[in-house]
Amino acid sequence: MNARTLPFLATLGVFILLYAACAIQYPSMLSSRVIGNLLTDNAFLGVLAVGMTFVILSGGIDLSVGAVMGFTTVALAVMIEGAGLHPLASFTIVLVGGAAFGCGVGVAIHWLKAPPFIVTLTAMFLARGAALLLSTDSIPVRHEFYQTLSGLSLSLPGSGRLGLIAMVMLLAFVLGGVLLHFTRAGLRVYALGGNARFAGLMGIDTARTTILVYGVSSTMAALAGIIFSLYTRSGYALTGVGVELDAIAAVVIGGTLLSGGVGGMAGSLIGVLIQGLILTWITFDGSLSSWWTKIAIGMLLFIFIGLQRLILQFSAPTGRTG
Amino acid sequence: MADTAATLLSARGLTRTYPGVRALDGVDLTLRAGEIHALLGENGAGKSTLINLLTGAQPVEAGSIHLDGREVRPRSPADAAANGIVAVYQEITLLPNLSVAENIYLGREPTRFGLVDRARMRREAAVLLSRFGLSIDPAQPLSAFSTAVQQLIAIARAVDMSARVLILDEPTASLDSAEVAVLFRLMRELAASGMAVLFVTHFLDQVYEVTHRITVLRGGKLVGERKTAELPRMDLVAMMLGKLPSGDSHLQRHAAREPGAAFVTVKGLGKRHLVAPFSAEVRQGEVLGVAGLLGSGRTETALLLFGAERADAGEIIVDGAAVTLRGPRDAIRLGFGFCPEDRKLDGIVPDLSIRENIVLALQARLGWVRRLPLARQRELADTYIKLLNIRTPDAEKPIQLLSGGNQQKALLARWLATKPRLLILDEPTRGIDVGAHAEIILLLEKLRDEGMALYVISSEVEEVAAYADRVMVMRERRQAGMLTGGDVTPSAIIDAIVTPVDMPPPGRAA
Amino acid sequence: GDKGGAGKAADAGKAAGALTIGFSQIGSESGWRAAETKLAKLEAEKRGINLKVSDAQQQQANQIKAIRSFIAQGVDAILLAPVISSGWDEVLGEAKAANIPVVLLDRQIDTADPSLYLSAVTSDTVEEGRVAGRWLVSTLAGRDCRVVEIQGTIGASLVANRKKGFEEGISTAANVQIVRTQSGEFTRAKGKEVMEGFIKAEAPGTICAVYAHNDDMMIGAIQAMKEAGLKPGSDILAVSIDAVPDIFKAMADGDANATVELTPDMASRAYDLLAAYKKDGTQPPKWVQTPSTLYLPDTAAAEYERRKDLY
Amino acid sequence: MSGWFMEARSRLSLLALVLLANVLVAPGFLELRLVDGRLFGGIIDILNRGAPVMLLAVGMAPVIATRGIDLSVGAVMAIAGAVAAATVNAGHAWPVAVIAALGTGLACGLWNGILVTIFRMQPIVATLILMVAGRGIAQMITEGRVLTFTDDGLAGVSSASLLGLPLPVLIALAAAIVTGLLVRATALGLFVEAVGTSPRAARLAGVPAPGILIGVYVWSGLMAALAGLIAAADIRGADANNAGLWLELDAILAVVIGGTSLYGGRFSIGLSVLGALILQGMRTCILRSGLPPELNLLLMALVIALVLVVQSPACQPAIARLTARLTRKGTA
Ligand SMILES: Nc1ncnc2c1ncn2[C@@H]1O[C@H](COP(=O)(O)OP(=O)(O)OP(=O)(O)O)[C@@H](O)[C@H]1O
Ligand SMILES: Nc1ncnc2c1ncn2[C@@H]1O[C@H](COP(=O)(O)OP(=O)(O)OP(=O)(O)O)[C@@H](O)[C@H]1O
Ligand SMILES: [Mg+2]
Ligand SMILES: [Mg+2]
Repeated sequence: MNARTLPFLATLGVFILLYAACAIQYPSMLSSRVIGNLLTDNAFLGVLAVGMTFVILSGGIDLSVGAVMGFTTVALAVMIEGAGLHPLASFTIVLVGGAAFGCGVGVAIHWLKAPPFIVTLTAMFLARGAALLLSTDSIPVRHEFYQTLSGLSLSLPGSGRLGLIAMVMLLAFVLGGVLLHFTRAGLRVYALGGNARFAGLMGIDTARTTILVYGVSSTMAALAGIIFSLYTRSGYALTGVGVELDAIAAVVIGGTLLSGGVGGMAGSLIGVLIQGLILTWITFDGSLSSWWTKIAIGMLLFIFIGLQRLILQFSAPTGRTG
Repeated sequence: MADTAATLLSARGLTRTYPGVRALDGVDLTLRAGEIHALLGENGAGKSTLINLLTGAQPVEAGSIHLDGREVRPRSPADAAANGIVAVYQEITLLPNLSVAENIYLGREPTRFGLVDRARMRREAAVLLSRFGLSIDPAQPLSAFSTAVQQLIAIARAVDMSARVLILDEPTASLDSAEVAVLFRLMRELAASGMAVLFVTHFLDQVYEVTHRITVLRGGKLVGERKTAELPRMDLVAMMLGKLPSGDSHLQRHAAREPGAAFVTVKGLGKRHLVAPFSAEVRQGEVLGVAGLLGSGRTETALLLFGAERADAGEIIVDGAAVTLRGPRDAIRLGFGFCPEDRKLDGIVPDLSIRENIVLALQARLGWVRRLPLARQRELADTYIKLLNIRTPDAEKPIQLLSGGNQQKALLARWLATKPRLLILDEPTRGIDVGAHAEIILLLEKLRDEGMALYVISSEVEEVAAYADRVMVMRERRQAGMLTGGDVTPSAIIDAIVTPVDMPPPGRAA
Repeated sequence: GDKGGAGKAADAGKAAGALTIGFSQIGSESGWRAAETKLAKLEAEKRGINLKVSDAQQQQANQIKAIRSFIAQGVDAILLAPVISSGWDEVLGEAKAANIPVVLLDRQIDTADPSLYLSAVTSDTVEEGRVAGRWLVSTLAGRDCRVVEIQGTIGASLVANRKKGFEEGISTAANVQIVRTQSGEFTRAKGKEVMEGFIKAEAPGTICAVYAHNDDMMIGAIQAMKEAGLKPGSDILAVSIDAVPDIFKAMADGDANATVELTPDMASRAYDLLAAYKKDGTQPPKWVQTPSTLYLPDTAAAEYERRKDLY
Repeated sequence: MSGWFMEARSRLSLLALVLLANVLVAPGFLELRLVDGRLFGGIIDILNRGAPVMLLAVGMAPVIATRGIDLSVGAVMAIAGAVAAATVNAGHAWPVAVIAALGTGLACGLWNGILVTIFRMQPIVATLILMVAGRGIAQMITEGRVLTFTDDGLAGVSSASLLGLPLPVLIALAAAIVTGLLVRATALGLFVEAVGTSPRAARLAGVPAPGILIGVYVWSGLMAALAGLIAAADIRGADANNAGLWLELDAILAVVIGGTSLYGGRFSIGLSVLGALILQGMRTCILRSGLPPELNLLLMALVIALVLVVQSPACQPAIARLTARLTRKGTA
C-alpha cells in the first residue's frame, strides 16, 4: 500500500512543516480562529477539488467548474431575490441542474470522442456567457434564511469558529472519499484513468463512468456555488474566474497524477489547505505589493512541490515498479 | 469424449476487414462442451482478430455466432462475459495502477453494505492465485510484477469469471514449464466440468499435450479443423505454413567452434533489491544463453548490462577497458542493443509507424541532426520487413495495429538496424510462430557466425541448449552456475535451474 | 518592490501610538489602480500611518480573507476597495463586532445596513459618464453624430454606470446616437482590436466620435485610428474617463479631445476622516464624493507634468 | 501521410466555414486592398491579430506532444514585453531590447524545462508556478503601469510591413516554418513523438529524453517571448497586467483543434497554426458581428461546439460533402 500512500504522506509532511514555519514567524497562526478561517475561506475551493479529483483520476480535466460555480451564484440570487423562491428549493434546483449539465459534458466527451480539455472549455464559456446573460452586475441575497445559515457555526476551542460551509466542505471530502475509495463506481474511475481501452476490455462501461465523473464534478461545482453564495450572500457572474486552475493545482499538489489513475481524495484536501496557507501567510505579512504577492505565491508553490518531490525521490521504492 | 460432446459455440463465416487487410475472411469455428480446442496459425493469421469478434471487442462485419444454438451478438466484452464467454487477450489488458486483487475482481467486486469489501477481495484473490502457484500479496499494485506474473493474474481472472467458454490467446508465451503445467491442469479441470477452452499458442508440443481438436487459420482464412490425435506434426506445420517447413534442423546442437576475443566482461555486477552480483563474459561470435525460472532475475541482469538500471556493485569491461553505464545511451554508444521482454511497455512506440519504430534506435544513435533521409528509412524498413517477413500491407501502418508476433519481429529489426556488436535479447522468440521461430533462430546463428556477441534470455530450454555456446543459470535472483561445452544440454540446464538453494533470496522491494 | 516583514512592524507601530490601517486592494489590473495603491502608501508615510496593503488578485474571496486576517491582527481601521458591490455584509459585520471602522475606497457597496462602514470615498461613476456625454453634445453643437462605445469588462460594476451616465448625457440630443458597442475589457490591446473592428464594420467616414470607458482603451483606439489612416481628435472625436498621464500626452498631441478625471488619490481623504474619527469621534459623511472634473487639451501639457510621476 | 491530408482538409474546411461567417457579418471581408505598399483586408486582420496565438501554438504543440503542457506562456509574454519596454526606455537601442526579451523567454523556458525534467514535477504545476510568479515579475518591472515607449524601432515589430504583409504575420509564419523544418527535417519530431507516446520505450531505444524535454520548453518560451514583443509593440507599451492574460488557453485550444492529443504523441505544426487561425477567425467574427458584448462568450461556446461536432469521427463523411459545397460558395 505504502507505494501508493507515499505521495500523500509526503504532501502532508510538507504541509505540516511549512505550517510550523509560518507559526514560528506569526505565532497567532496557531490560533483556532486562523485555522477556522483557513477551512471556511477555502470551503468552495475544497468542494471544487473533490469533484476535480474524480475527473483527474479518470484521466480527464474539467475547466468549467469555475464558471459553473459563478453561474450558480447568479442563478441562486435571481431565483431567491428575483423569483422569491425559498433558498432550499433553489439549492435543489441548482444541484440538479449542475448534475444534468455535467452529465451533458460527459456525454459530449464520450460520444463526440472529443478531448475533455476542449469540451469543458466550451462548457466554461457556455456557463459564463449564460451567467452574464442572467445579470451583469452583482445581486445581494438578503433572505433571512441565508442569515441563519451563515450564522450556523461550530465554535472551536479558542476564539475560532468552524462555519457551516467549512463543515459542508469537510463532509464533501468524506463522502467523496467514500465514493471514490470504497465503492465500485470509484474503482471504475481508477480503471478508466489507468487505461480506458483496457477498462473496456475488462467489461467496464466506460460511457457510464465518464458521465458519472463529469456529473459529480459539475454537481460539486454547483455545491461550491451554493457555498460561495452563502459565503458572500450575493450572486455575481464573474465569480471564480480562473478558480478551476486553483482546483486542478490543489488536486495535483495533493499527489494525484494529471495523467489519471493514481492519487486519492485525502491528498486533494491537503492541496487545498496548502494553497490556503500560502494566501494566509501572505495576508499576514501584509507588506507585499501586488507583484510581490504573485511572486511569493509562485515561490511558495515551488517550495512545496519541490520538497514533495525530494521526499518522493529519496523514499522511492527501488526494484521493479511503475 | 470430445467427439460425442454437444456443440457449445459455433461461429459461421466470421469476417473482419481493417484498412488495408482482410484480417478475417469467412471463418468458421466450432467449440464443443468439454473440449480443449487449439487455434493455430502464423503471425497475422487472424487468431486474435477471431477472438476479438467472439468477445465483442471488435464488431462482427459478417457472419454469426451461436451459443447453445441460440444466436448471440456480443456488443462488448462485458456482454460476452454475461453469456459466459471470457478471454485472456494476447497483450495483458490489466490495469497497472490497480492492485492485483482489484484487477481480478474489477467489474464484479464483492460488496458489503454497498461498499467494496476489500478484505474479502484480497482473501479470495490470494486463494485464487495460490491455485496458480503464485504466493504474492494481492494488495500490491499490478505494476510491481513481471510480465509473467501479470499473465498469470490475467488468466486467474478469466478462469474465475468464465462460465461456458474460456479463450486463452497465447497464455503460455511468458510462462515457464512449471506454470504451464499448472495452467494445463486447470484447463483440463474446466473442460471436464463441461466448459469449452479455446487455446492459442505457437508451441506445438503444448498443442499435442493438452488439446483435443485443432483449427488452423492462414492469411485470415480457415484452413481446416482436425482432431489432434489424427494430425501428425508435419501435416500440422504444413497446414499452418501452407508449405513444408524449411527443416527445423536448428534444434541439433552445432559443433563447438573456437570462440572469438572477449567483447564484454562482467565482474560482480549487481544492484540491491534487484539481482545479486553476477559475473559473465560474452565473446564475439558466441551466444551466451541465460536460463532460469520466472522471477529468477534474468531480465534484471540484462537491465544492468544495458545500463537501464544503474548497478551499485561490480564493473563492466568492454574491449578490455572498464566502462560505466549511466544509461542506455552509453550502452548503445558501445554498440549494445537490447530487445526487452515487455513488448508493450518497453518496446513498441504504439502511435508511430512500423518504419519509425524500426529506425528509432539507429536514428537515436546518429543524433537528432543527422536525420536518416526518408528514402533510406523506407529502404531499411522494407529490408527488415522482408528479412523477418513481418506481415503488414506497408511500413507506414501504426505498429500497434500489427499482430503480436509481428510487433516482436519489428522490435528485433529495430536493433538489427543498428548493427550492434552485443545484442541482448529477452525472450526473443516469445509469441513468434513456428515458421518464424525457425527463421529467427537461424538468423541468430547467422549473426553469431558474423561475429556478433549475443546475450539471449529464453525460457525455452531446448532452444537455448541448441544455439548457446555457454549458459548462465539464474536462480532466486542470483547467479547459480555457468554451463559450458558438453554440459550445455537441456537436461543439465533444467537440473541447474530447479535444484533448490538453501540460502534465502535477497529481499525484494515494493 | 517593497518586500519585508512589516508583520511585526504592526505591533511596533502601535507602540508608537500611530494608527495601523489595513488596506484590502483589489489587485493591480490597471495603471490607475497601481497609482491608487502608490498614493495610499505615500500619504500613509506622510502621516506616519502604518499601512498594511493586501492585494486580492481580483478575487472577492481573497478580500474577505484579508479583512478577516486584519481583524485577527487587530488593526485600528480598514480600507476596502471592493472588487464587487455585494457580498460584504457578513465580513463587515465581523469588523463592526470587533469595532474596527471600515472606509470604502472608490466603489460603493450594496448593503442593507449602512452602519457596517464608516464612510465611502468614491467618485460618482454615473456622473463621469454624464460629464463625458454632455461634453460631446455641447462640442457637436447640433451636428449629427454616430458614436461608437468601447465598454469595460462586462460585469464590472462601473461599466453599467459609465454607460448609463453617458447615455443620459446624450439623451438631450436626438442627433447623437450610439451605433456600436463592444467590450474592450479595460485594456489597450483589446481597445485597439475593438476599434479596428468598428472601423472595418462601419462605412468609411461614418463614425464621428468614440467613447471609451477608460483612457487605456482609448489610447489603444487612437492607435487603431491612426493605423487605419484616420485622424483621431479631428476625424473622430475621442472622449474617455480616468485622466491618466498618457491620455494627457495624447490630448497634447491633439489625438484625444477630452477626459473625465477619476482621482486615484482616495486614501488621503480616508486617512483624514479616520484621524478625526479616532481623535474625537467626529462622524464623517457617509459619502465623500470626489469631483469628476472634465479636462480638455488646453491644460493637457501642464496636467501631464503634474501627474506623470504619481503613476 | 494521407491521414495528415484528411486532417488538414477538415481543418481547412473549418477555416472556410469561419471565413464565410465573417463574410456574412461584414460584406467585402475577403477583398484585399493595397494602400501604400501594405495589404489591407479581413484576411490580413485575422493573420495579424492571430499572430501571437499562432506563435504560442507553434511553441505549445511540441510541448503537448511530449505529454506536457505550458501554462506559463501568457506570463512569459508579459515578462518579455516588459523587459523590452524597460530596455528601450532605459535608452538602449531596440535591437538590444529585442535580444533581451528573447533571452528572457529562453530563460523562462529553461526554468520550466528544468522543473519538469530534473525535478520531475508534473508539467501543469511546474508551469503553473511561472504562470503565477511570471506575471508578478512582469508587473514588478512595469510597477503595475502600462510602460509606454516611443521607440519606433520596437513599435515597428508590430506596425512595420514587408512585401505588403504586416511584420507580425511574417514573424509568425517564419517561426512556424522554422519550427516545422526543425522538427521534420531533423529527427527531433520523431524523438518528441517517441518520448511523448512511450517514454520507457524511447529511453531504452536511446532517445535523449531529458534533452528533448528541456528543448521543447525552451522553444515554447522563445515563441512566447516573440509573441510578447508583438503584443507590446502593438500598443506601444508593455501592459504587464493584461498582456497574454489567459492566452495560454487559446494556445492549447489551437493545438488541440489542430489534432494533437493532450496525451502526447503525433503533432503537427501546420495544423496547430490552422487551429490558431480558426480561433482568431471566430474572435474577429464575433467582435464585428455588432451583437451586444454580453453574448461574446455564448457565441464562442456555440462556435466551438460546432467545431467539435464537425470534427467528431461520427459525422466526418457528411462534413466532407458539405465543405465541398461551402468552399465553392465561399470563393464565389
Ligand atoms: N486494429 C487493427 N487495425 C488494422 N489492422 C489490424 C488491426 N488488428 C489486427 N490487424 C491486422 O489483422 C491481421 C491479423 O491480426 P491478428 O492479431 O489476428 O493475428 P494473430 O493471428 O493474432 O497473429 P499473432 O500470432 O502474431 O498474434 C494482421 O495482419 C494485423 O496487422
Ligand atoms: N513466480 C513469481 N512470484 C512472485 N513474483 C514474481 C514471480 N515471477 C516474477 N516475479 C516478479 O517479477 C520480477 C522479476 O521477474 P522477471 O520476470 O524479471 O525475472 P525473469 O527471470 O526475467 O523472468 P522472465 O524473464 O521469465 O519473466 C520480480 O520483481 C518479481 O516480483
Ligand atoms: Mg495474436
Ligand atoms: Mg524477464
